[in-house]
Parts: sequence; structure tokens; C-alpha cells
Amino acid sequence: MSEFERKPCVYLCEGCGIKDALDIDDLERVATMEMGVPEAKRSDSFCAGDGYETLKKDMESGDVNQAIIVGCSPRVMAEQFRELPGQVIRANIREQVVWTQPPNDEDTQMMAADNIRMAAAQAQNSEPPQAYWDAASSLKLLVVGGGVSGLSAAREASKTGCEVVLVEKSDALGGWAAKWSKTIPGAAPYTGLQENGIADLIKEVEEDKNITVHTNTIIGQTEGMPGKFTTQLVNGKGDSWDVFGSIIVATGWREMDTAKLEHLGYGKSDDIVTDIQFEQRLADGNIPKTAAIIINPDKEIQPFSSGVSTKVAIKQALQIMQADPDAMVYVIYEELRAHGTAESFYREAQEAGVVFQKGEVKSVDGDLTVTVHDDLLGANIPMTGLDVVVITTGMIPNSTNIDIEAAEKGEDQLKDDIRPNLPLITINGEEPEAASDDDDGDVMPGGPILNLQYRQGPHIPVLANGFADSHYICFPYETRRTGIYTCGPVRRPMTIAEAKEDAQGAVLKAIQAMRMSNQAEAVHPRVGDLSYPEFGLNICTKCRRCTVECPFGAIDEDPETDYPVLNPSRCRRCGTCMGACPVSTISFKNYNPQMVSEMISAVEIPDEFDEKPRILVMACENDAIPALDMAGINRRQINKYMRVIPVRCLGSVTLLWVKTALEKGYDGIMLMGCKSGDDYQCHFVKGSAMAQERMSKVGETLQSMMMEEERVAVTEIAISDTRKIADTLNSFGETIEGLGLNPFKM
Amino acid sequence: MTAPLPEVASRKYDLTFARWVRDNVEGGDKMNMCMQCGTCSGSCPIGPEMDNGPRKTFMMVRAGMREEVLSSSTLWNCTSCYRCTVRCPRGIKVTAIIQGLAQVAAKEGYAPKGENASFANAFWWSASTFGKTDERLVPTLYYFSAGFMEGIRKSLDNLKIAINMLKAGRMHIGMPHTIKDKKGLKAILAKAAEIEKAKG
Amino acid sequence: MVDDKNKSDKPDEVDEEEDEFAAFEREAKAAAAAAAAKMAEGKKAAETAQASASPAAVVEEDDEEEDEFAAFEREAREAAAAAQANMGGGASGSEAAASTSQASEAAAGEEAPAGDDDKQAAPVSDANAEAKAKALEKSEKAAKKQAKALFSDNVGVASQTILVVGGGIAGVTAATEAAETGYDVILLEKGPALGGRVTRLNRYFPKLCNPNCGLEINYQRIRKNPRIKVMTMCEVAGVSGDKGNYTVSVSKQPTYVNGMCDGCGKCADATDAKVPNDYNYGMDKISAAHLPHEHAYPMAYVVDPSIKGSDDEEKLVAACPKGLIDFGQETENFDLNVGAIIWATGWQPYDASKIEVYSYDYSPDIINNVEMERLANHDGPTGGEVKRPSNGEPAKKVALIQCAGSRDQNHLAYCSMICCLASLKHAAYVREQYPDSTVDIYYIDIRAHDKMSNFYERIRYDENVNFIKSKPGHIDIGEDGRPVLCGERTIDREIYREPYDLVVLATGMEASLANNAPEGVKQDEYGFVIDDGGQFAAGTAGGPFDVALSTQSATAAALKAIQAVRAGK
Amino acid sequence: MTEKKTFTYYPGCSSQGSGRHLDESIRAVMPELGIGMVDIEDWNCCGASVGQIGGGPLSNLALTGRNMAQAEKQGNKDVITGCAACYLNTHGGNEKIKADEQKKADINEALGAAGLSYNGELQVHHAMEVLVNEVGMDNIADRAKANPLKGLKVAGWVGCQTVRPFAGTDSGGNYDTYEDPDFLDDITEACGAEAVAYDSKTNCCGGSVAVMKPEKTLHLMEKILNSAKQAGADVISTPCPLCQTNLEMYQDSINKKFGTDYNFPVVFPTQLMAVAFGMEAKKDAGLHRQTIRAEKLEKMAKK
Repeated sequence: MSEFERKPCVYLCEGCGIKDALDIDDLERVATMEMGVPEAKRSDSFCAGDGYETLKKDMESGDVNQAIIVGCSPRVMAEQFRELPGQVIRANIREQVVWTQPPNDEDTQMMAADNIRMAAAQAQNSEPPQAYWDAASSLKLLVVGGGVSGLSAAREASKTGCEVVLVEKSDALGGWAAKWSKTIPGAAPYTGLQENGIADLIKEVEEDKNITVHTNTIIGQTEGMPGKFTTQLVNGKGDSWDVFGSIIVATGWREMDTAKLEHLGYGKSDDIVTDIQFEQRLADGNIPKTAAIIINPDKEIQPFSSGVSTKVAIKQALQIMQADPDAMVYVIYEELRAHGTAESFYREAQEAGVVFQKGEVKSVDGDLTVTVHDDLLGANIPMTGLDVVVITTGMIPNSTNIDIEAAEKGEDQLKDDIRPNLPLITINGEEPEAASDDDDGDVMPGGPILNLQYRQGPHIPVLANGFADSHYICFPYETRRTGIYTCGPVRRPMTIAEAKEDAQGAVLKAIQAMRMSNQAEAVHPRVGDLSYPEFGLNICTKCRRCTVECPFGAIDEDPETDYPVLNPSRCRRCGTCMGACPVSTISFKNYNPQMVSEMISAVEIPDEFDEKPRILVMACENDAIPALDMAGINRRQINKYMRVIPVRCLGSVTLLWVKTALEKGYDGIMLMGCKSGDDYQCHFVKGSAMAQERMSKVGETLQSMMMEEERVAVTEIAISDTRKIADTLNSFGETIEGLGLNPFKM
Repeated sequence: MTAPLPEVASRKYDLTFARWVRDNVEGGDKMNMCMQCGTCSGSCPIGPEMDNGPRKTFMMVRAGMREEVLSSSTLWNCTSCYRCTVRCPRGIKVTAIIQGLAQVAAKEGYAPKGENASFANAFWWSASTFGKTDERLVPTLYYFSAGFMEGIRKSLDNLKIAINMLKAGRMHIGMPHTIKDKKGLKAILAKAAEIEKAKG
Repeated sequence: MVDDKNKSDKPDEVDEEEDEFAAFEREAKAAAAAAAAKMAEGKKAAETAQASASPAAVVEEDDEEEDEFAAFEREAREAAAAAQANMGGGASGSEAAASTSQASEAAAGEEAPAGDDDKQAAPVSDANAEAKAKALEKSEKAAKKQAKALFSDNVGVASQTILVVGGGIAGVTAATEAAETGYDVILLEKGPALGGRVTRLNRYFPKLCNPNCGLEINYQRIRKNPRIKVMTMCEVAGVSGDKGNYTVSVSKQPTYVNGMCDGCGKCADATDAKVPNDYNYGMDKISAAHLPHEHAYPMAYVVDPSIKGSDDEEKLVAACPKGLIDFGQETENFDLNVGAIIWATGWQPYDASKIEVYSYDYSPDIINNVEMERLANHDGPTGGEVKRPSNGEPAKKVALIQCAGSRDQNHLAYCSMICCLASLKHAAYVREQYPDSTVDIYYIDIRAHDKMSNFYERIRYDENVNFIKSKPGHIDIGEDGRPVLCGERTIDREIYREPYDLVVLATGMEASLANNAPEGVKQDEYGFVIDDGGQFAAGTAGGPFDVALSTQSATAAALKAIQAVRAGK
Repeated sequence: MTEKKTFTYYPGCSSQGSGRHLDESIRAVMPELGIGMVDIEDWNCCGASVGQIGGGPLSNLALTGRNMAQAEKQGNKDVITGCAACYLNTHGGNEKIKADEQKKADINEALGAAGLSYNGELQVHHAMEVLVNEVGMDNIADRAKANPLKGLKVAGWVGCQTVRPFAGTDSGGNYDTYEDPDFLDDITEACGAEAVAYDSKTNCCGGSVAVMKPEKTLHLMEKILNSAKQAGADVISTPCPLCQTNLEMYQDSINKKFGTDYNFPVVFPTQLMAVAFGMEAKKDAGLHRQTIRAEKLEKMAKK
């Protein structure tokens, strides 16, 4: 039984032109008489001045613990209301009503009144969330991987006051970095071969009392959640268990399969070597008189031709020239990707006498004759008399541990979820077919790094070509396994300097995740949210929809009873599980099927003689709702029959709401979510994709109720569609008016 | 020219010629900075007349194509307008290199008859002998350098122009202007040539 | 009553002996749905069992004023439970309602969960159980001490506050990341609203998503976090002091809106004076009293200085319901004491008029890449249609010139890294709007690194986009007023003179602080900020980066700032 | 006009031939603007752009060395010249000698053969640079009050070699940018005439190649004339004697080849100034030297 005793009060804001467009007395009547809110107050502005003082006094005194503020959009003035104790519930009658509807108009008044009804219903069915625990079990950081990325991460975390355990599968720290004779410049003046510096970093880590190092150790398995990752450390001598707050995977990269370099002559001679092998020769001072370095362009052989290969080619060419100024070095490239300040490094090599040659390598023979189609001379040129041919190789991410065999489950986790070759834009509308046929790339070999005991599989999810990277541009450390961050070349090809900065970024996010889970608060994107899903197991049918569809693998299954088990600190509070549950038994304290059903039912549905249809719009609060606000800011007129309910994510929309609305007499329902598919923009990965799939089944149900399929529509609205959203709603309004009213209108 | 010109390279993309140009042609030290962007050839007012243009010439130097470079028409069409030099994103003195290569080509006998080299020689003859360029003798000598008949034809073409210039008093009648100390100039130039040869 | 036919399609990986079970299950759900369908308003339908709390009892009776609706609803639950009770194999009825304690704690299997795909392995007696329990108990004790070390403030420092200069994507990221890790942040922005350069971009590469989507999430984070203080119209004049104790002199320009504007827009209605719209780089006009743009945060109106002293001055003062408009506002100068400084001052497009060969000042149809982003944007001067600024006709034949200013000793010696990718976007904009259009990209190298090479492939797939390896020598203006590109195609050695409807110069990135840095900041030869232990660069203030690298460097800068204020002296 | 500064003047070979009217107008206007000029004693040819192909690099440099040696003897630190090619070689050579000890030694060794020497204290300036940096437009405008060239439309054709070779180097006097210079239009306006918008401002006429192979460069000169015609100019003003001569003498070959009817007068800015200063058409402005007479300008000039 919930002990929260609701003390709601309605605060009707009359400023910003509201009182010139609406009858405030009528609104007050709706809130108090109709919806049973004990008290209503009015002011020209509750965000400042004495209006704000009254609101503040009411809430600080405890008389009011649910302030229903009827006025502008929840996206405005939030800073003012965040300090108030208790719940603040906003009814948007400015951006979505007064700024998009004609003033002093019957339908405008009804829309505003309905927004208040919905807000009151929301208050009646919502209560402030409580933290699921008062402290995390562990605030220790696990770093997997002892190369430059892992070592930097461990040191940076220790410098920020964090205790670290560093696990390295081989018997020595340093990884690849320890093998380089010289390294690429990463800071101003962006020129000059750099010393390796890895030995000092290893020394720092070994002497740091905040860091415990385990070599020859891999992760047996990991279970639990941020703030409580219970992990088994396995090494030859004996396994041990430890509990961590968050995890950084810094497993770096492995060499590509050199068998794929045959067409560039690899294997035909000992002097046709990869850049890694050549590094050893440079370290031994074995300097060739003439050398060709081929920047390997092929996409099929390696995930992609990276900036790193170009910089490595420049470095090695420069090393030869500095050792012997009379040497002849040719760097052969198709696109010279020395981007950004690496241009200075490229110029340094040119100044030293390295010749850069744009062209496609046609063949490399055993006698080291490299035949290049030199684009700029427009001829095939056989280059002879070379002492060595170096081929740059790509970096294959260690998203899996190649030394252990593949796990049975979770194979689909290792397929890239972006089809990289799909043409980006549709031209005159028709769906472009993929540029190359192999849509689902082959699965990466090797076993799981962390062996996560997650229902959805043991691996960390990967993107195209196996890199365990964020899918987002503005949030480079976004991860589908909360509290588990990746850094270094496992994320994307990086030089040592870039990997060190990446380690700093990942450490910040790991410490931040520990702080959030310690306070039972959600991490990005719903930062600070205390609510979490609760499962009414009494009517749970164990259909496993929630455990399968959760984008973040937050819900496991109880091995004995099969019931869903939430790991709260993995959860991002998006509500996709709530939307998945066929019996709507999953709910959040302040966001649940019951609450939204009540909001839907609270709207006054005019009977069929009034000729006034009602359209329910459930819109994503991160993109569609701001777009609707901005349509209001631009004073674009919008269909007057729509009733808008913001949802955390379209994935949280449950079929129950659609059913409730149709039964209540709504004439049309529109769902507005973010773009789905390969270039998805949903902040919760697949919310809008889920909604589209679920709503696709509504069609048959509607037909079985003799209702037209077009009454329920799912559209994709980006935050920039501030023009398109008005047209979409208006044309949907016309479609509904064409279909006529809902036959079930009571 | 200081060091002697290397012979034709045994293999393509041998850098000996490129390194020679680097050390002996003015502006050559920066030639390897060329990133083949095409601004110079794209800006050249007389570009279409050139067989290779400066950009491709630099690439041919890198490729060790000595013969093709020194016998290319590019070297003789440069109007020395310096547009390529000022626009080169890499700060290479393109005009100086092309004219330097022309100098080498002339010295090594690659210069085609009846082309700029003949005009240059006539020009140099007048400058070194009279200390001044005679605007009448130099063009005439040049016209006849491609053969007597060609000389007559070209002179007739420009007859009208010559008459106009005479009328406007812009073509001197009589002996060519000379400097007073012709002997001194001759000595200086001889000494300079001698110093140059000594440098080998 | 909606029947649940649509429930028949189970999640695909459920195994085959499911049919009989599925039939029962559907029946049960139908019964439950039927009960739910008759729900009236009032009490919550089902008591929710606390997932992790003490075992929830079987649903108790509701309290006394349970009305007729609740009876129906209780009936529905019993029917569902009964239906499950006589199911084969599944848990028995009462057990169904039994609670599950934290399953993971008690019975995690030893090796990876075997068994069928969708059921976790049945718990085996776990030899590791006590090892795990001991580890857990040990870590819980340690966590209390660890929390103090990790989240406590270091006493020895004058100021724990972190100053972030610049409210673009890098500044906003650095501020939110540091604040969410528990540190007070002051975020200074020179303009009236956050968002900097990216809020004026139409799309991001490689996903072609809109930049405001990420900014909206960041603005939500700022709105919720009392540790972040945003100060707009503020610029840093100078910095003195050292790590842990900086004094920063700031000057705040007036917007003549004094106090908490709620964006009601009355002042805009009171004047029809127009000023060049800075948001669209002056390509169109906007009211003298305006929101910086539709997605402006903070959402507050600003009044253009040109109104001061004009005859509209009184009208505006009278129009504001809250009386906030005050033309007496002056520039304010004040000092801030902070522990660390993050420079997120970003970049500005290299001034295309300096590239005299490209005649930027001589034809309206020669624009730079940031102006192209505005042309293609729904909130831009043409509402999103890529048209020729000279006559408004669609731009069907477009040239994009790479390295306009970058990789050039006479202008910017470095490569600005984003222009190739931005131009690939611009090709996509034009091709999407006009199916019969052609786009020629003049380049030296297309530097699409790492996963951007997929983006490059996806554009190259369209044969109306031509990649011409050439850097044009100059641009003439043809007789018909169209810009004419002159240069040499380096691959086929052909000299071209090619007219175009629209020419976009992919001008490079110049550090904002390149020529007007406040003293006390360490910079490299190009004007990019260099870390010095207490002051750090975030984003393009530190070098030419794309957004992903800018936000990565901003997150790293947040950590370095935190380390600086923790370390104190 | 009180004398502000004295320069040693290097007239160059064209001053005695195709460029006489440039030399005459420079000698006329400079004193009027306070610039004293003393000819380099027994000056010799600078080698121009094709010269260096004839002789070796050092002997070519020796030509400039001798001029510098002579000028140094006469005391003035600054040398002035009006011709683009003379400026290119003399200024370029001078800077090379001053910058490279080895070259300076070789030059002095060669000069020794004629009892001369040069220790590199001179600075070479172009006439236009002097007008911009030393004199300044206001002084020209004041002086031009005598006879402002009202109603004369002038296309300012800077050409290429005058501003480009030393662009951006501080030794180049840095008096204007090299792609879009304004100094010529400023001089036109200072003289009271109207400078039309002219898009072939820095186009090349073909230079020495036009002299050797006119057929290769006629189309370049046609463009220059056509733009002037489009811009509605009465005359083209150019500071370079080779440009003036080329454009003037090839107009009928152009008309034959392109079927045009150009009869465009090409004058020097110093001639415009001479007329604007109210000086004599023949003696000072040398207007009679035009093979295509500038009637409109001549009407304005004092007889």
C-alpha cells in the first residue's frame, strides 16, 4: 500500500498572454470541481515575484507536495522549480495551446481544460520515486587491459582518488606500445618523432598504491550491476572474486589476418613486411637504402583505412630519412588521411625528402617490384630496386578475447548493427539497395571479455566492424552496458596520444557512474532520475518480452522461477520494458500504465453530435515534444483536436493505452518517436523501432473492431522537424475527420 | 650550375635527378613539399599551351624523368607572371624552378630552335655587348634564328608595328645605345662566368 | 473489448513445445485484459510488489471504500492466477505470486549460462557462493571509506569551482560531465544562448542527425543540475593566479532585458525594426527584439543595441509585462575566483574574403560551408531549400571546394579535419532536394578517417556526385553572373573553366582565440590552447576536431579540471 | 614643391625605346610630388626575365651588381625604377646579394674586374610603391586639383609582375595585396578620373612570350581589352611598359583574329598624373608617344 499522502494544488499562471486567450475561471472550475484538486491559485507569473514566493511557501511548509503548475512548457523555468521540495507537475497551455490555437475560441478552451485534466490525473496516479538502495556495494574501478590505454586509465583514476584493479591477460604490462621504437607526435608543435614513454607509465602504475595489478589474469565472469559488479578473476594459480563500482575495457587491438594481404605481395618475400614487423627492423637500426611504404587502402581487409595507418607510414618513412638522408622512401597512398594537425607531420616528412605518391598498387612481386598506377602521371609505373616493401595493417578491435573459444550465447551481439554500405540518402524516394551485398558481416571470433551474466548475452555490444564504440556523436562514451565503458583502440583506431586522452574521458564517466549508482540515480540520458521499474509478478506471465527487449540488458530472469529480475543500476528508466509488457504490470512510481490510462480517460470526449473528434498524441519528450514546443514558439497553427501526452520514450508506449483511448472514444492516435534503423537517433537505442513493431499488430485488432487501420499511426519526428510536425498533425487531423468519428464513442 | 647533371636514371622513380634539382636549381629545395594540388597549373594564364604544366613537371622530376622534363615545352612558355608562386599553398617558388630548369635545358642543348632560348641568347648578346637591350636588333636576330626565310616572314609581319613605333619616337634610329664602360662590363661578366665554371 | 489475437506471435526465439503453453497463456491474458478493460478511474489496479524488497504478500484486500470497480479488478486477477495454476510445467499458482529475492545474489551458475536460449541455467550448488558473499561484504565496508576519498572536497584549495569558457557542445559537455561528478561549475557564454557553432549546423556527419537533439539532452542535464551556473553575454578579459586559485576578469555585455525573461514575445510584437540575423550569418533579417533562435537555451529574448535611442525604445519598455526591458543596462565587469579553467571557446570559419582568388565578396552565389548549413536548415533564411542567394532559383549544379584556406601557408597551415566530411553532407543535402542535380567536389585528399570512410563510401555510391582531384586556381564571374571555377584536373591534366549555380568554399577552422586571446592563456602557433596543469582546452579550442572528438576532449578536460581542483597547490 | 626625398633613378632599357613616355612622365611628375631623382651613372640592362636563360645565374646577377655598385657610389640609399622587369631583377638580385655572403663575395670578385664594389646598403623601390608609401594619395589629389580629369573612365590594369614577385615578403615594400590591389584605382581617383570596376585587373598579357610568340597570347590580351570595353572605360592605365607596348601593338592582330574593332588607348598612370597636374601634353605626359592616341585624355591636357 503506498503511504504517500497526496496534497496537490493547482497554480494557474495567467501571464504570457494566457489570460487574454483563455477563460481562467473555467480552467479553475475544471481543476477543482471536476478533478477534485482541493485548491487552485492564480498569478501573472509563478516563476518570479510574489507568485513564486507563494508557491515556494506552500511547498516548503509541506501544505502542498504536488504542485500542478498550469502555464508554460516544462522545458522552460525548470531551474526555478527544481529547488522546491515535492513533485512539480506541469500542464503546458502556453507553447502547445495559446501559441498554436486561435485565442478565445471554444476548442482552444477545451484543449486547455483537457491539459489540466490530464495533469490532475497524472498527479493522482504518480508519487515521488524512492532510491532503490542507500549506498553502492563498491566504488572500486576494474580496468581490463594493461596496454597504454589501460595503464593511463588506471593512473588517471588513481589521481582522482579512485581505487583501481588492473587486469592484464599476458604476463607483462605495456601492450603494443612497448614495441614501438618511436611514436607519433600528439601535441604542439605536432612534429618530431617522440620517445616511447611506456616504461615510465608502467613504473608509475606499479608504484601506485591505489592500483592493484593482476597479470596473466582474465575475467571468469561478471554479474550484478554498476556499484555492484561481482567479478571472478581467473589466473593459473587460483580464482578470486572482487566487487567493482564500474568497469573500463581497454583491451586495445590485435593484428589483422595477414593472409588477406596476399594481393599486396605479402608472403612472397621476407622483405615484404607489415608495419609491425618493420618497426622491429627500425628498432634494430636495420635501415634500408630504398623503401616503399604502401598505405593499405582496402576496406574489405580491415575495418576501414584509418588515420592511424597514414601517420604510422609517415613516422616510419621519417625514421628512415633521419637515419640516412640519402635513402629513397616512397609512401604510396590513395587518400592521405593525415587529418588535422598531422598535416605538420606530413610536411616534416616531405621536408626530410620522403616522396608521397598518389596511386593504386597494381601488384607487388617477389623481387620487390611494386607496380603502381600513378594517378598523377597517368601511367602504370614499375618501381624496382627496392630493399623493403612495408604494408600498413589495420587495427582489429579486441572486443572479444581471441584466446578463449566463443560462447554459445550472444553471437548476434557481435554482428554490427549498422549496415555500413547502405547508401545514405534516398533519391526520388525509392529505397536504395545496399552498395555491397554482405549486409551482416561475419561474427568476430573469440570469447567474451567480461563474460557478463546478462540475460542478453556475455559480450559488450559492438558497432560496425566490431568496434565497441558509442553509436552517438554528441555522447562518445554512451554505452549499452551501463557502468561499463571502453577506451583506446577497442573503441576506434587511435594513436598513443589519442588513447591517453580517451582514457581520461572514460575514467571520468566511470567515476561519474559510480557516484550516480551510489546515489541510486540514473546515468545519461535521464541523469539523476530516482524512479525504476517495479514488476507486479502476480500477473506476470513470464513471456520474457521485457528481458528480451530491454535495450540495456537490465532485466535478467530468475533461474528457478523464470520471473524477470531487475538490476536497478543498469536501468536507464526509459520504460521500454513497460511498453513491452502485454499485461502492463511494469510501472514506475511517477510513470506507469495506470497513470497514463487515467490521463487518457480524464480527457472529456464530446459526444458524436458535437462533430469534435479527439486525437491522442503520444510523443517522445526528448525530440518530438521540443519540436512541438518550437512549432509553438514560431506560432504555427496546429490541429485543435489533438491531446498531447509526453512519454519518456516511444518504446514505453503500451498497447493498453491504445486500447483505453479507442474504448474511451478517441477518433485517432498518433505516436511520435525518433528515427529508427541503421542511423537511429533514439536516445534509448530502439524505442521507436519497438513502437513501430508493436503498433504494426494494432491494425488487425482495429479491423476486428470494424475500425480503419489509419486511425493509429506511428511517425518519426526529429527535433528539427518544427515545420514538419505541424503539417503531420494537421494532415492526420484531416485523415481522421475523413474517417468520421469513432463508432465506440459512448 | 654547380654539380654536373646526373645521367638518365636506370629505373623509374630514382630520386637522383630530383635530389640534383633540389641542390642546384633555385627554389628546388622546397620542391618536395609539393602535394600535387594543381593550383599552379590551374592558375597559369598560358597553361593550355604547356604540354605538362608546372605540377606535372614536378611529379616527373620526382619520377626521375630527366629527358622528358628538360625537353618539355612547359619551360619555354612561362610568361613569369608569378601567379603560381604567390598562390602555391606550400610556398614553393614555382616560377623560379621552371625558369631554373629552362636555364639547365638551354645549357644542356635541349632548347628547341626558334623558341624563347634563341630570343634569350639574342637578348643576352645585346646586354653583354652594349650593356643595353636594343629593341630592334634582339627581335630581328630572334626572327632569323629559325632560318632566313622565317626571319623575313616574321620581320614583315611586324613591319607595321615597327613603323608606328618609329613615328611615335619609340624606336631609336641609328647606332644602338651603349653604356660608357663596355669594357668594364665585359670584364665583369667574363670574371663571373669564370667563377661559375670554377664552382663546377 | 480488444481481443488479444495480436499476442499470438511470441518473441521469435521461444522454443517449439510452447504451443500448448501459448494457448493457455493467451487465454489467461485475455481474461486479465477483459478485467482491465472495464476499469473506471480511482484506485491503482494491482498492488506492485517491491522487486528487491521483502517478499510481497499475495495481493491484500483494498481498504474499506473499495467500490464496484475494484471488485471487478480483483476478480480478473484471480482468474488470471487460476488459469496459470492449472498450467503444466510452469510454476504453481501460489508460487507465481511468490516474490523473487535478488536472484543474482543467491544462485548464479558457475560457468556461462547454458540451457536453451531464452532461459537462464538452473542454479547449480555454487562453490563460489561464499567467495562471492565474502567479497561483497568486504567491498561494502570499503565502499564507505572509498566514498569519502572519491567524492569528498579537498580542503587545501581556494576554490573548488571549475570555470568553463564557451557554451558550445564542448563547453556544455565539460560543464555537465564535471557537475555530474560532483563539482560546482560556472559556464560562461559570449552570446545570448548556448549551443555555439553546432546549434547552427543543419546535420551531423555521419548519421545526418540534427545537432539540437544532443543539445536538448544536455540542456535537460543543465536544467536539472543546481551545480551548473550558466552566465550568458560574458567574455573573459584576463586570467591571473595559479592552479586552485585563479582570478578571472569577466565583462558582461547588456541585452537590455534585465532579469528572468519567460519568452512571452510581447517585446517582439512592439517593434518592426529589423536587424541582420546573426544566427543565419546575416543572410536574412530578424526582429530587433528576438529569441536568438527557436531552440535557444536559456529561452530569453534579447534586444539589439540599435533600438537604444531609437523611437521604438519606449514602446519596448512599455510592452514587457514584467517590466524587464531597461536601456540603462551597461557593460558589467567583475572577477571570478575559480580552481581550474576549461577553455571551450571553439572555432570560427576562416574569413573567406581573405582568400581573394575565390572572389567571395564578388558574388552572392559563392558562400562558405557554415552558410551552406544555414541554407539547408529548416530554420535558415530559405526555410531549408538550397537556393542561389542571387536569384532564389534552385541550385542544381553545385561545386564544393575543399581546403579553402586550410593546408595553405598563406592562410591556415593545418588541415581543419571536418571540411571534407561537411562537404560530403552538403552533397547529400543537394542530391536529396533535387534528384536531377550534380555536385562536384574539388579536393586534394578526401580525409574521411576511421568510420567516416563508410560515410564517404555511402556518398560516393551516388554517381551524380563527382570527386575531382584539383584545387581551383581562381574563380571568375561569368557573363551570366554565375561563378566560373578555373583550374587543372590533376588526374586527366585538363585545364577547365566550369560555371556553377552555387559554389561552397569549405573554409577551414580558425581558433576563436587565434587573434584575440586574453592574456594568461598558453597557445600554440595556430592559436589553439595548450594545457598547463590548471587550464585545459576542450574541443576545437585545442585543435581542429569533429564533434565526437570535441566531446571526448571535453570529457577528458573535465577530469583534468577535477584533478586540478582536488590536487590544490 | 619642397623636395622630400631623393632617389637614384634606374630608367631601364625600355626608357630609351618602347617605354619612353613612361620615363618622360615619371621624370615629369615625381619632382612635382617632392621626389628628387638622379639617374644611376652609366646604368646597364637588368637582364629582364629571359636574360637569365642567356647567361649563367652569376653573370646575370652581375648585371644587377654593377648597377648597384654605380648607384651606391652616388650616395642615396634608395633606388627607384618604373619598369616591372627592372624592379624584379634589380630588387630581387639586390636582396639575394644582401642575404647571401657567398653571393656577395662572388659578385664583388667579378665587379673587381672593373674596379667596382658593392657592400649592399641599398634598397630598391618600385615607382608605384613610392607613390603609395612615400607620397600618398592625398598629395597626388591636391596636386591634381590643377586639372582634374573629370568624366574620364579608366580601367586600372595592374598586370602581374608589378605586384607579385615579392608579395608577402616584407622586402617587397608591401604596398598592396597581389590578387586584388587597389593602388592603381586610387591613383586614378586621385587624378579626378573614375576608376571603373575591372575584373581583369591582374590578368597577364603574355609578357615576353607575347613578344616571341604573339599568336599564343592574343586571347589573353583580347580578354583584357574586352573587360575594359564591358566596364565602359575610355582608357586602360597600366604601370608596366611591356604590358603597355604589348596591348597597344597587338590590337590590330587581335582585331584580325577575333573580328573585334578595338582601338583602345593604353596609358601609364604617370601620364594621367601629368595631365591632371596641368602639365604639358607632349613634353611631360608624352601623349604623342601613343600609337593609339588617347583623344579624350588629350582634349583635357594643356597644350
